[in-house]
Amino acid sequence: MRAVVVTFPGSNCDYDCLQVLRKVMGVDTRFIWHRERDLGDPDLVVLPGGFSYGDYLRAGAIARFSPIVEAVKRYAGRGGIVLGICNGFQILCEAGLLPGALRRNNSLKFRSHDVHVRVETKDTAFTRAYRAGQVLRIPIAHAEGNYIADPATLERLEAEGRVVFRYTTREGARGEGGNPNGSANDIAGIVNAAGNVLGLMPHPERAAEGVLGSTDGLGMFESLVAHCARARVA
Amino acid sequence: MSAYAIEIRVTPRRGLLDPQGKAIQHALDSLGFAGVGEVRAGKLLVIELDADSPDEAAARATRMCEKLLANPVTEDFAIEVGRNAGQPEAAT
Amino acid sequence: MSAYAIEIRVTPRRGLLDPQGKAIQHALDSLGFAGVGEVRAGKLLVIELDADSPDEAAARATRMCEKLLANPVTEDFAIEVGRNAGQPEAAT
Amino acid sequence: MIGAASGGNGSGPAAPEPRPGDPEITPELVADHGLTPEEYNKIVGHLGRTPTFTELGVFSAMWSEHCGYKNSKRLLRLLPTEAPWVIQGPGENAGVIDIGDGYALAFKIESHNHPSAVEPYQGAATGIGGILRDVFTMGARPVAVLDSLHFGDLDSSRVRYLFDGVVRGAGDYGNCVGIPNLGGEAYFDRGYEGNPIINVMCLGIMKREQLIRGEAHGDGNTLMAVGARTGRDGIHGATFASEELGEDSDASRPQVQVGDPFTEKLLLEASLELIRSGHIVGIQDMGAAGITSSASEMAGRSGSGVVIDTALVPVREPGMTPYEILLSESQERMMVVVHRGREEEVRQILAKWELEAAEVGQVTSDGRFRILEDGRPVADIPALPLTEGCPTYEREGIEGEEVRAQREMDLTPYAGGDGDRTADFLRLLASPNLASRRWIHDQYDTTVRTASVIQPGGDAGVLRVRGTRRGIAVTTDCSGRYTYLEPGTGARIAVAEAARNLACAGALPMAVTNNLNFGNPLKPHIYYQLREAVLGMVEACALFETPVTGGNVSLYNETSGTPIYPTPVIGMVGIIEDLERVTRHAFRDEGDAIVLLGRNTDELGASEYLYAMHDIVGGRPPRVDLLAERVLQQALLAMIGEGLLRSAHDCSEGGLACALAESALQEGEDPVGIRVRLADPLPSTALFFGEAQGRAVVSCDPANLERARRLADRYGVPCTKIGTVGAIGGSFIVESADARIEADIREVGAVYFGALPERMDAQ
Ligand SMILES: Nc1ncnc2c1ncn2[C@@H]1O[C@H](COP(=O)(O)OP(=O)(O)O)[C@@H](O)[C@H]1O
Ligand SMILES: [Mg+2]
Repeated sequence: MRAVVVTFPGSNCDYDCLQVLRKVMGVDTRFIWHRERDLGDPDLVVLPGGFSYGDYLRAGAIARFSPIVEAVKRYAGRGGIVLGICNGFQILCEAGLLPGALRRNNSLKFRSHDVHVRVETKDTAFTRAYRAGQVLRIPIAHAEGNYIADPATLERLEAEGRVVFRYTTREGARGEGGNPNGSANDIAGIVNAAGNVLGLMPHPERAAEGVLGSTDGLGMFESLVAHCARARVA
Repeated sequence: MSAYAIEIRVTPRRGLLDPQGKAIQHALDSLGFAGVGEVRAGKLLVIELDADSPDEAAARATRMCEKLLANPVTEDFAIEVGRNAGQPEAAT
Repeated sequence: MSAYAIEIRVTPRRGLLDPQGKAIQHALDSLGFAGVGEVRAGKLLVIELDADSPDEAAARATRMCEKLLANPVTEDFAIEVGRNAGQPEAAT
Repeated sequence: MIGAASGGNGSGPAAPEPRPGDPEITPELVADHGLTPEEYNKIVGHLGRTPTFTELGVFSAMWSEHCGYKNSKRLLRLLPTEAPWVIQGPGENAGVIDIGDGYALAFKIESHNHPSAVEPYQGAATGIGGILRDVFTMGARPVAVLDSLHFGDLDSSRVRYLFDGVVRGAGDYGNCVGIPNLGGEAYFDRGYEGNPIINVMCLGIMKREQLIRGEAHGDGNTLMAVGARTGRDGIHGATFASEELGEDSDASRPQVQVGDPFTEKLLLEASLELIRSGHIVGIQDMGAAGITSSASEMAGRSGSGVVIDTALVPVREPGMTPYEILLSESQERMMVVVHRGREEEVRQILAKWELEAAEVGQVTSDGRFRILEDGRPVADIPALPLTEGCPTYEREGIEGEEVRAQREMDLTPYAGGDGDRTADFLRLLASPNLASRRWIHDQYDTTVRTASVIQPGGDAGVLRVRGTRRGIAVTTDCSGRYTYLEPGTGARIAVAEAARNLACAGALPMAVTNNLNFGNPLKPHIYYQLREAVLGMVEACALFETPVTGGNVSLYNETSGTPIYPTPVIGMVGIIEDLERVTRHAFRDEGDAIVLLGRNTDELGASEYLYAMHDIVGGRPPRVDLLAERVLQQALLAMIGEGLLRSAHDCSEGGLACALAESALQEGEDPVGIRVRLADPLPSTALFFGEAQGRAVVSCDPANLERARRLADRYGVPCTKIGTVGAIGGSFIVESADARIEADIREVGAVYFGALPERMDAQ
């Protein structure tokens, strides 16, 4: 399996993603600079977190015009697996690869702490290693994670089972106390209609080693590795 | 060719929650300012632009908004050409 | 007593670095928009305010800016009373 | 006109002539530049003629307190600075120690007090920016920041505004660059009204061989200005006020520096790439006094000279004079010394990161700091006197009368009382000085870089060192109330507490960086504070074998003549040999034994109890026995090393009751009840809330209690089982012979975690 992690000017979780893929998962992983036009032929493309272009104007607004994003669009169009974490999620929305947008947290503050998210859809390339309904404990660290989309889009996301992660309490309940940023329908992560592009605000790469306190994010990388192995054989 | 000062106002879509506007309204209230109704908080961009005519300047600014400056999912925009908006005089 | 729509434009002080404006200018450049000069990024606040006269509304808005809405050290502000600025029509 | 003695022909090329438009050098102008007549005469002596306006500005910046350490240097020389593990001591952008396995740790603390008082958001933001640059210009990748904050009383809306702005500014900047916050401190006391203390510390890790110093050697090598353009920001940051500068309006000479963390991130990556590339000789941040200090210090350190043409420096605004360009404190800029002939390679690396680089001058062998404006000389100064020749002073130091009275006040009226202390306890825990700091660090990214083993909220922050079993522990400490009432004791406590914090996490304390925040040293009672604090630090750092590898001095912290509490902030780093053994402050399992290491004493002086309950800053700060502290820490490390402890927590402000609460609260999730009984025959106020030093609250499996006790005995450390960990959600009970605290632990948690948000968010 081969993975690439895209580095935009201002990305700051690129190294973290690379480390987890390489060191924890043993995946052949390299960085790709945003000015490149060719992704090569990876099994997985990660758009990492950070502050591409300082998040000036809007998070992800400027980065989506980077040359590499055109290549990511083509790759996704062919069914390639794309994972956008935090700023990566914001870029995917701005680039139109995922619907909706991420606005400022309703607290108007940067929020950095562990949250609980429930796995809503087990049946994706990103989540098969989890149990349906499993509650994960994963850190967030963002100022603009308040997911919003028009009612029709939200309805479609729900109907099609494309809300993959939802903020909940530790017990897995919705409502008071779970949602850290005001996201519509407590949405923490969504997938595109074809099921190959996923964006989420929490950072699974920060919860993939015991020494850091939680390994709940590991399942996502395990799911991806298993998926890519199957895809290679097929 | 002349230089125009383009003022672009980007505001949260009507009907969308505006937490920042709400927070400001609340803060004004608690500072004792009476009679404050709704507050909306948006962005103001002031762009110097060389163009052949005000119309051309406006057309280009519109394209900028559509492409980059406003997010169609969450924001509306309005463009004004030519006011010397670059130097708002500080009220004193 | 009538309701006024107050528009407040808050912009970074001249001479101060405006990283956001700079980044936007850079982005517009690299998107191929020609003739773009300086870009300044500020805030736009639209406030509904009950007051007895436009002058009173402006005076109160000025105090709001001084107290809360603008940072006296880094920002300038300008106030406009009464334009129906609350509903910028989206250009299409 | 003064100093007309010589029309000037210094050594070397044509002496600089005054520029058209330069003000005349008058005694007033000299005074405005913060220089005394004697200092001015020294300058004339070094030059052999009257300085030009530009030269006066350059000297004034380099001979300011900030760069020249006029009033502190003689004291700072007393600090222990050496140990086998110290690779770089004071004198560079940051100190560096060896942390094993071929790695080195760079770290440094810096103040941004004044800028933050004027504009809290930008002040704190640019403070973070500056300290990051100090660390990455050593070749190290920044891996953590900490922030030590001291504000006035939180009841003031101005203070809340400052606090909120500082936290947002520090957060936004560090978050954007992607450096986790690992800790700090936040105090609120009227002693800082109007003059907040904002100190920020940064740590960076590198391979030993990647160390690079801020040196400019190699005759003919090229000086390049890299990063942001130079604007008129903070030009008088070093010395004097804007009004004296001339007609220009306020707006054209902004004092506020605006941070651009995005550019900083690019600069960080580009600098590390440059350093690894081998194309450069030296690199330094253009921090305080901008081009002047970076270029002259680099020349000074390597005994070379530099020549710079200001017309080549990329500027943000037209019409800037050499004076302005040399003294601008615009952020996110670097001075880089490039091997001659490699300029293009350097430019390419910078272009990749979308940064500008301009050749602005050269290294010379003439030992002079020479400035041209479009080829015309405007300054020509011998470099060594400029960087090293600043006169230093020893001042008179006498303790203030008022402080002595406060220290010696009779505390008996406040010490008495028995019975139900629950209300006192809950009120104390809601004090902004004791309540959870989560409101702060929830605004800081604490997990980026995936190395944070212990995040803020415990005793020390802990980071893993990738590729090794080791961890780095780090903390900042200083209780200004102690240092106010007795500066020497306060400084010793600050060092001891820092070391204790590290030991609780299982780390061996290694080295110190410090920030001396004081009032005006020309006042005898302030110089007394400065001297006593430094002497206390000298003693404690020597005893703990934690040499001082650098720091910063911030004097004149006063508003309308009222000085801040003397605040010598200690930043300390330690090493955890094996992260398997890292220890946290939270109790773990029901039935575990709660054990006190150290001894309870009858001391209530200088306590938060007196401040929060009686609005009193008074009494003697707790006694500190440095030797006892040292053995306590050794005992802790031995117990942790043998795997005997489930938790360890330093006992400090708020006393034993608050330390127990923090351990029981478990960072909020699943708080546990406890039952503790204290046998000491002491007044319950001192017993519960007194701040006796040399104590730690630990817990262990009852099966290990005997071994722990024997170990403590071997070190001669008092070790007492005082209670038992209860069930999740149980009762928090602490009792003595005649008094008792009893509360539902969830209620305790609501108070502890709710206090700051209630004060900050409910406006
Ligand atoms: N309180 C202190 N104790 C020891 N060394 C200090 C102290 N303050 C400053 N130094 C050292 O003096 C040197 C010069 O400091 P400074 O001019 O503040 O550097 P910078 O340019 O980073 O501000 C630095 O190496 C610093 O570590
Ligand atoms: Mg300094």
